[in-house]
Amino acid sequence: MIRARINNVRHETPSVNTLTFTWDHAVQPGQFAMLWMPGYGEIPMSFSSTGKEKAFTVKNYGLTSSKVLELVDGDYIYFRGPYGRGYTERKGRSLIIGGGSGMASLRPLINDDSYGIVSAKTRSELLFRHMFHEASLMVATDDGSEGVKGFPVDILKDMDISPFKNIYICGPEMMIFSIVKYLADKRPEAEASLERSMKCGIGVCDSCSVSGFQLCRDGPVFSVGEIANMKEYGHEKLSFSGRRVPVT
Amino acid sequence: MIRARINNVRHETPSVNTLTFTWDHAVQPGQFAMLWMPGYGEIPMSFSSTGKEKAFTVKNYGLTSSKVLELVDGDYIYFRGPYGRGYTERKGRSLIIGGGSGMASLRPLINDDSYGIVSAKTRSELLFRHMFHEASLMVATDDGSEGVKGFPVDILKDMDISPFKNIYICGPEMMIFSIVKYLADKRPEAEASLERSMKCGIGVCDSCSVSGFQLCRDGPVFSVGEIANMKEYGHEKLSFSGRRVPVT
Amino acid sequence: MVNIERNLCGIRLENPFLLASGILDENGYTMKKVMEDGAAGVVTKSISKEEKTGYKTPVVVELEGAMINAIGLSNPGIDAFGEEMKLAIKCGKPVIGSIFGSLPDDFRAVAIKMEEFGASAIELNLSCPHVVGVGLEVGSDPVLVRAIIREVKGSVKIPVFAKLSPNLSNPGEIANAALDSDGFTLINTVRAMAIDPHARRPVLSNAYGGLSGPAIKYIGLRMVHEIYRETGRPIMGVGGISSALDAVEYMMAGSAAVQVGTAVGMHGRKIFKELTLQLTEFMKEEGIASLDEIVGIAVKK
Amino acid sequence: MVNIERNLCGIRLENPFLLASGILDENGYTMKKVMEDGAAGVVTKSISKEEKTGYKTPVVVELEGAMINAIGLSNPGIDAFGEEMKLAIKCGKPVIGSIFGSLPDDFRAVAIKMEEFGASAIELNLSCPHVVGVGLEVGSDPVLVRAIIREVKGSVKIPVFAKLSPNLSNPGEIANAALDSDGFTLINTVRAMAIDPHARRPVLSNAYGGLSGPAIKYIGLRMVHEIYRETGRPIMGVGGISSALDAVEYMMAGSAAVQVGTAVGMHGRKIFKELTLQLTEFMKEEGIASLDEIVGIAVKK
Ligand SMILES: Cc1cc2nc3c(=O)[nH]c(=O)nc-3n(C[C@H](O)[C@H](O)[C@H](O)COP(=O)(O)OP(=O)(O)OC[C@H]3O[C@@H](n4cnc5c(N)ncnc54)[C@H](O)[C@@H]3O)c2cc1C
Ligand SMILES: Cc1cc2nc3c(=O)[nH]c(=O)nc-3n(C[C@H](O)[C@H](O)[C@H](O)COP(=O)(O)OP(=O)(O)OC[C@H]3O[C@@H](n4cnc5c(N)ncnc54)[C@H](O)[C@@H]3O)c2cc1C
Ligand SMILES: Cc1cc2nc3c(=O)[nH]c(=O)nc-3n(C[C@H](O)[C@H](O)[C@H](O)COP(=O)(O)O)c2cc1C
Ligand SMILES: Cc1cc2nc3c(=O)[nH]c(=O)nc-3n(C[C@H](O)[C@H](O)[C@H](O)COP(=O)(O)O)c2cc1C
Ligand code: FES
Ligand code: FES
Repeated sequence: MIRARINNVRHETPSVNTLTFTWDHAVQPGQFAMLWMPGYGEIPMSFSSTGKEKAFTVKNYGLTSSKVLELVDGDYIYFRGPYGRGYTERKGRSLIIGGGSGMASLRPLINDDSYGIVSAKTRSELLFRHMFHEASLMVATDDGSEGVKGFPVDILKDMDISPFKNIYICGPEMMIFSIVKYLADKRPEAEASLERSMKCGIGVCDSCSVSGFQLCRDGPVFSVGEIANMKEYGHEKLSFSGRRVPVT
Repeated sequence: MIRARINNVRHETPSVNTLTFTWDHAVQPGQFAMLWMPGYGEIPMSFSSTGKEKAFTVKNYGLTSSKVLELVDGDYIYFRGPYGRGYTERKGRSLIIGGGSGMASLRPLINDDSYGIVSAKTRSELLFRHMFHEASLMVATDDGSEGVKGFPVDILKDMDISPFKNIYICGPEMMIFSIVKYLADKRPEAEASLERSMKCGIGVCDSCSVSGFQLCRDGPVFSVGEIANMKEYGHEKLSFSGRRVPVT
Repeated sequence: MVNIERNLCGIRLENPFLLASGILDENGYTMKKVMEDGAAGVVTKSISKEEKTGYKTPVVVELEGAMINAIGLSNPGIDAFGEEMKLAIKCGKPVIGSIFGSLPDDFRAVAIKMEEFGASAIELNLSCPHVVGVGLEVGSDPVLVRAIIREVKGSVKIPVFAKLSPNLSNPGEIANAALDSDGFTLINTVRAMAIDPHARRPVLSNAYGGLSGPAIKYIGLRMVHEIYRETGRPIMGVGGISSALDAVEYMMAGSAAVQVGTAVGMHGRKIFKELTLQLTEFMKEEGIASLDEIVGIAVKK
Repeated sequence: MVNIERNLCGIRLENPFLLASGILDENGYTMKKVMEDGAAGVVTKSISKEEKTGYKTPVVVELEGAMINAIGLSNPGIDAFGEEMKLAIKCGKPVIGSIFGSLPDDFRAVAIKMEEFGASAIELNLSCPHVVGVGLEVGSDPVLVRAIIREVKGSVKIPVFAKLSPNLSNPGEIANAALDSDGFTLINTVRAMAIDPHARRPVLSNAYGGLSGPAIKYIGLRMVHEIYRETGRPIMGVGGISSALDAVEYMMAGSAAVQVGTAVGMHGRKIFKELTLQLTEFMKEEGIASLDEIVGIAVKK
């Protein structure tokens, strides 16, 4: 288990903090760690910064993540990793499509030539919007409190995507699924980072598998073309005990 | 366990064979291996050649070594190693003093500028004598069948050892012991390779220890100065079961 | 040409490498994929009568050349597992159903369903080292072991393998109690734990778990050798296999076939193809035409 | 300043690191040297009433991060061992006498002599995994374990430690049978074997031996944790310790002191000085003043 001391805790939104720490290890954008809160649990967490100073950007979902949100400067964090296959980084203009905490894994990809479609339930939860030039940012919210009321795919459908050399996507399953369906024949090389419940992170427990692929090892980043061929994605997944349930 | 195929078996004396084999691994003169004869036993064996083609030179002492003597070209040998600390190689004229199969470990040190005192029970058992220029060779035999009737130390006592930059010694305990006593205050940096029964070869079983030093790890090569301080050497050793017995 | 096929109590295996229970075998799609990627067959995750949630995370500790897991036998229960079996069996290769429980009745009920679902054999998990009331606690009691095997053998036609633990004072006694089975799977994980010296506490939420991977290979070899010598029965060897040489050693100790678990995590699903290639290479070099020539050879000597 | 001294049932240790039984402790000169080189004390090779030859070579298999040994409990018998004890004790640090046998009477006779020779404590080897009729065969029988410990405790005044095996179905039961002892040593080696795939046979002349070194660390930690939780008694932890962090983990699991075996072979006698330095460093960084603060801390949590 790696231990690191938190340099800084930054409140990004009412429910999201970024913890920065120094860890001298190569990490690709899109890779993740298993973050351990001793006495609570261990959860997968993308690196939201991959320079010499690393970061996790954590949303308060439940049991373990709520404990992470209680950490302050100088506290220790425990994790193992980095795991998985990250995004393919290519030169050129990029379109970054993120929903909710999904923006965390996309953050290391944002640069001066990036356009963003950032979405969330409501305007206060829009993450990392200020990292884009104002003119390069489009926003969608579920409640319409800012930008388009609706989903990123609605914005995408109205856009000319031909200027973008790269398209990177991360967010809730149904958000990604709708975008994959739309892009499958147009931009099969676009990439999305998928999320499923993860117990081991190292390709043995099968809890993160989609159509035979282990997200923790083969992914979490896949091309849109690959995802379009995964029969289970967007339809079914296994519960914590392994029961097949529909994805909603 | 390393396995190698024997390139060539050479009969050196009526009781000694040299087995050559190709093994691409760095070995220092004086280091040894544990040679395994499946179904029989495992015995320590010096490398008698340390180039790309390696060799063991084996004397028929008993159970295991007699089986080694039955091996022919193309057979396999099994060993682990290299183990131990070898001789310090320094430029300049060297005096090489070997008794019986002790010549095996000294062989890689022999070069054009080497003088030898080679000893054995009888003339037919003199090992590697032909590797020295005739004028650089002195011989001692127990039975006087060639050279001086007596021990290497007798020859040494009559010699001017000042021209020798290096003195290397290997042979039976009492032979080395007598030389160590003679050289202790004259040439404490001279080196001898010691022999004791070895079970593990890796510094755990204590069967090869002399005055607290493990021959298999700290040795088998020690300086004469070091050996002169080993109270046990030349006096006492432990039997296979660990019983303290006198050295004869 | 060398022949790497195996016949395991009538089950044809195209190579000796099966996926071990508990690794990538909860989801039917995954099992199918592992077989497509080269495994001769799979053993399912251990399934019980009722759904079981398992332990909270952390459920694994990743170590140098080993891992410790305490998944806690989470499974959806035998009825829900039928769907996964259907998906897996589509591949056409043998799927062995691993099952667990506390009493002979539980085992029987689950075994019957597994056979209905199309399992080629049953593997009785008598050896999980870290869940109370099942696994090793069952598998170290010779009377219970005998009763479970009688009950299951009396209810299904497919072969039944008893998977035993290395955490036994007297493995021979348990093996003898299990002689009504068709063969053995050896070994399950070794009871172990990891402590984080900085956090000053056990890492696994359950504290104790099972050690697997290369660190346990020599324990598994010993147990296969011991039980093969004692019983002569067909054995699926498992524990720390990550190369064809490891598998060869397991076969020489008496394994008719082998299973691979942790190494699939360490090297990915592609390990099955690599193992098959390495094994073919080894047999050519050593002049071995069929694996029957080497199974148990280190026991006779 | 940090305090790394230990008090083990009244025996003062200048640091927590002892030499484990069977490693560099057959010859009195060697034991003395190991203590001069930094060990807080040594446990002798296991000694019996009569001389014992042990097994033919090969008696060890060297592995990646582990070894297997089957020395076969060779020893000169207790009477001849007096000379070695005399040499070792000159160092002034504690020498713990390890003894073995088949019956309570054997153990008593050897323990009395060990005390006469000046041993600071007795360690009962109830756990060697590869010699018939002694070791594990004795140490897995709770009735015999109880009788041996009663007999020895009734005959010597120095503390008595029971060294148990990890190869037990139910370690708790044996630990409870051993409660008349002053404490435990955990763990002995794990029964294992190696096969050479080219020679097609077991490597050790005895086929089976005991696995030691880093590969068994997590098995040892688990057993220390289990038995400390069950009994609260002083424990000497041993098994795969090769760094101060390993030792810290063992102490957090409940070890009052630790022993180092295989790592002395892997790193040389100098490891004792290194361990002491590393430990002092760790304690400074973590703000630990005395080791009492951490012994058993991972059990309470
Ligand atoms: C590869 C990967 C990378 C990730 N990176 C990040 C990251 O950078 N930042 C981040 O905040 N999260 C990230 N996540 C998600 C994160 O792991 C989960 O939020 C976390 O596991 C929740 O654990 P918990 O114990 O706090 O919640 P739990 O108590 O386990 O869950 C509470 C409730 O929230 C629901 N829930 C849990 N996770 C999610 C989710 N991801 N989306 C929607 N509902 C959910 C549960 O179903 C449950 O109903 C990542 C996940 C994966 C697989
Ligand atoms: C570091 C080291 C390097 C060695 N290098 C070589 C080498 O290069 N070539 C070589 O031939 N030998 C070498 N030896 C010696 C060799 O290991 C022994 O000859 C061998 O162990 C004998 O085993 P065995 O089973 O054949 O004889 P055993 O059956 O064990 O012994 C038969 C009889 O011979 C006696 N005996 C055994 N070894 C010796 C010995 N060395 N000297 C005198 N009497 C002995 C025994 O006491 C016994 O009475 C080396 C030994 C050491 C420690
Ligand atoms: C994550 C994980 C889960 C496991 N689950 C089960 C299980 O459900 N049933 C079972 O019989 N064995 C289970 N095992 C044990 C393996 O089947 C196998 O016996 C053991 O891991 C040794 O093999 P390996 O070293 O190749 O992994 C599990 C092992 C691991 C690593
Ligand atoms: C070569 C060797 C010989 C051993 N002999 C004994 C012995 O005589 N008595 C005993 O109680 N334990 C013996 N052991 C076991 C060790 O004392 C120790 O319990 C075990 O090796 C685990 O510790 P380690 O991993 O630090 O080596 C021996 C171990 C080795 C490697
Ligand atoms: S999280 Fe276990 S296989 Fe991916
Ligand atoms: S041969 Fe075992 S310590 Fe040297």
